[in-house]
Amino acid sequence: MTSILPNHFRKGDVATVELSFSALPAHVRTARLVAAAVARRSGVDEAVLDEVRLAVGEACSRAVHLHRRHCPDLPVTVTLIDDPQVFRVAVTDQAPSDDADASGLEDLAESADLELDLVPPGVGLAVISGLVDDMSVEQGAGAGGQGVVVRMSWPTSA
Amino acid sequence: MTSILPNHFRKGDVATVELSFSALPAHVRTARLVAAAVARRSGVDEAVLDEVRLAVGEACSRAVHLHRRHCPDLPVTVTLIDDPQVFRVAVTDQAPSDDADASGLEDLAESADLELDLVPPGVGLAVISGLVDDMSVEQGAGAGGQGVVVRMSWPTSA
Amino acid sequence: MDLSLSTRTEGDRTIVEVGGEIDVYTAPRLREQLVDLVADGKYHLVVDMERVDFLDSTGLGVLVGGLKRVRAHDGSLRLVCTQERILKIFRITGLTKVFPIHSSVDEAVSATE
Amino acid sequence: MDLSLSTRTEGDRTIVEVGGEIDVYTAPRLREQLVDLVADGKYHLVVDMERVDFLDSTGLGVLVGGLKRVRAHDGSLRLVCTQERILKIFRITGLTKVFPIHSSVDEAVSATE
Ligand SMILES: Nc1ncnc2c1ncn2[C@@H]1O[C@H](COP(=O)(O)OP(=O)(O)O)[C@@H](O)[C@H]1O
Ligand SMILES: Nc1ncnc2c1ncn2[C@@H]1O[C@H](COP(=O)(O)OP(=O)(O)O)[C@@H](O)[C@H]1O
Repeated sequence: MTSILPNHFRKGDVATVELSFSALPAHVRTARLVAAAVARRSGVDEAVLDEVRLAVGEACSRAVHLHRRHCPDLPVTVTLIDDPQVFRVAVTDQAPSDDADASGLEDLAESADLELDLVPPGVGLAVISGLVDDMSVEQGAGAGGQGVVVRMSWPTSA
Repeated sequence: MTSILPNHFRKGDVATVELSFSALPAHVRTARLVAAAVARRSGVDEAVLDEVRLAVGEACSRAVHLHRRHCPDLPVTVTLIDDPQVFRVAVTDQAPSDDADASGLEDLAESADLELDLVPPGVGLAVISGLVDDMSVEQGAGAGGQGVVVRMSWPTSA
Repeated sequence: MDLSLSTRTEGDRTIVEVGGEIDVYTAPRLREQLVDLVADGKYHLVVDMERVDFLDSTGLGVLVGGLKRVRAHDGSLRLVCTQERILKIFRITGLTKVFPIHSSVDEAVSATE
Repeated sequence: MDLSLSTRTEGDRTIVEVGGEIDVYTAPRLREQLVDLVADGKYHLVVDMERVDFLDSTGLGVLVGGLKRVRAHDGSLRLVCTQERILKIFRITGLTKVFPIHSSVDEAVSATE
């Protein structure tokens, strides 16, 4: 078996959980559940857990949408790291990023796809950046430079 | 990034979730939570969910104990597969198996380690085989032929 | 928690009461409900979100889609929501400018363009 | 759910009421409780498991450890449990032959060797 630890699973991290799942909407709920449970145990403030749930859900929904369109057989990966003072999440997809990621919010009502009522994936990212103080989006995390890593973190009291 | 899918993640499986975690007791709870959530969505009977929770917990507790003793830096992996008619779980460790795995139950009261009140890892396996009709233990799943895969399955109505 | 949906009419308004989680998993059911109502000639909708526990951007997409559909028939889609954490999502995404948001079903039902 | 523990005495018996989940994560706290009681000279323990929602083999290990400790002082450890799913674990592991299991605290307190 090859190593199951991607690069962002850094050595020395104390408590780390990684979830990978096929690109199905139902699994986004599992990801939210796991993220909230691990965040709670890591000492993230109770009042912020809903925010963790929502932000992780947005990142995973975006990844699942893109995978279903471009690479339905590849898994989406969520890494949860309980560092001292901070709880870190990375959501990694392996799909080519849509131009839609860059689309603004102003015209959401215009841009929503009436066929499927899909909002552009950029809206999910915008929700995350509106909710989470510390977040970043890196390109090229997947094989062949495809995909994106959405990183988020929250302070912990533990 | 190398593939994060171990062998038992077979191609063509419809809905698959994989969880890997560092060898900490708290993560066993996360594994139970995820297994029960995915089992419920896969159509495992409500009355059997407690059994799934317990069996997956036993397999993970056993793996965490062995990893802490032999290879605390390696992750434990739980794979959940929603096949047609059947929900499958595989818990994979990478530790050398203890002889204790083979120990019988009759002498549990004698064999429990008074220092830590640890029951031999074999007791966890015995609990699983007492609970789960379809279960198997395979040797040599880890790198270099180390470790064990505990496989369990339950019928689904979906 | 799962999605719950119930509808009733008051005059020419149709009230859709939504409960539980509107997310990538359940949003298709809300979408279906809104599409059915419009197909049924109901063009003035009030979506009561007071019992919604969770809303993500997939849910927003369905609401925006519903708004477009009723507008195509000169209709309206009003929201009822006083929950701060849900309102926050509408604010972040600028949708407070797109949806009329009311603090009670009565207020929404009696509102005129 | 987490572990809850409370103790009280009746005559020479000490009743430990356990609630929630006894698993690999919480078992160390139950262990500590039993060790403290024995260190404190309490050798006749009744562990009330009626409010236990979950028990795994780690929890069994702690109970077996407690039994060994009180026996070293000619004491006793009795369990109170009527929940079928918990009893099943004791049966599977053969521990019904090791622990006296009672259907009420009263019954356990009044039992003699
Ligand atoms: N759509 C949503 N669903 C659930 N929680 C959300 C949603 N949007 C935001 N939240 C977050 O939930 C958290 C709790 O919201 P709030 O009602 O203000 O908290 P509380 O009621 O716990 O004081 C906030 O951090 C908010 O950002
Ligand atoms: N230690 C345990 N904790 C939780 N559930 C358990 C435990 N041991 C067994 N179970 C399982 O929980 C399931 C439900 O148990 P039971 O009380 O008989 O069911 P119900 O109350 O749902 O009819 C059974 O399949 C049983 O095997």
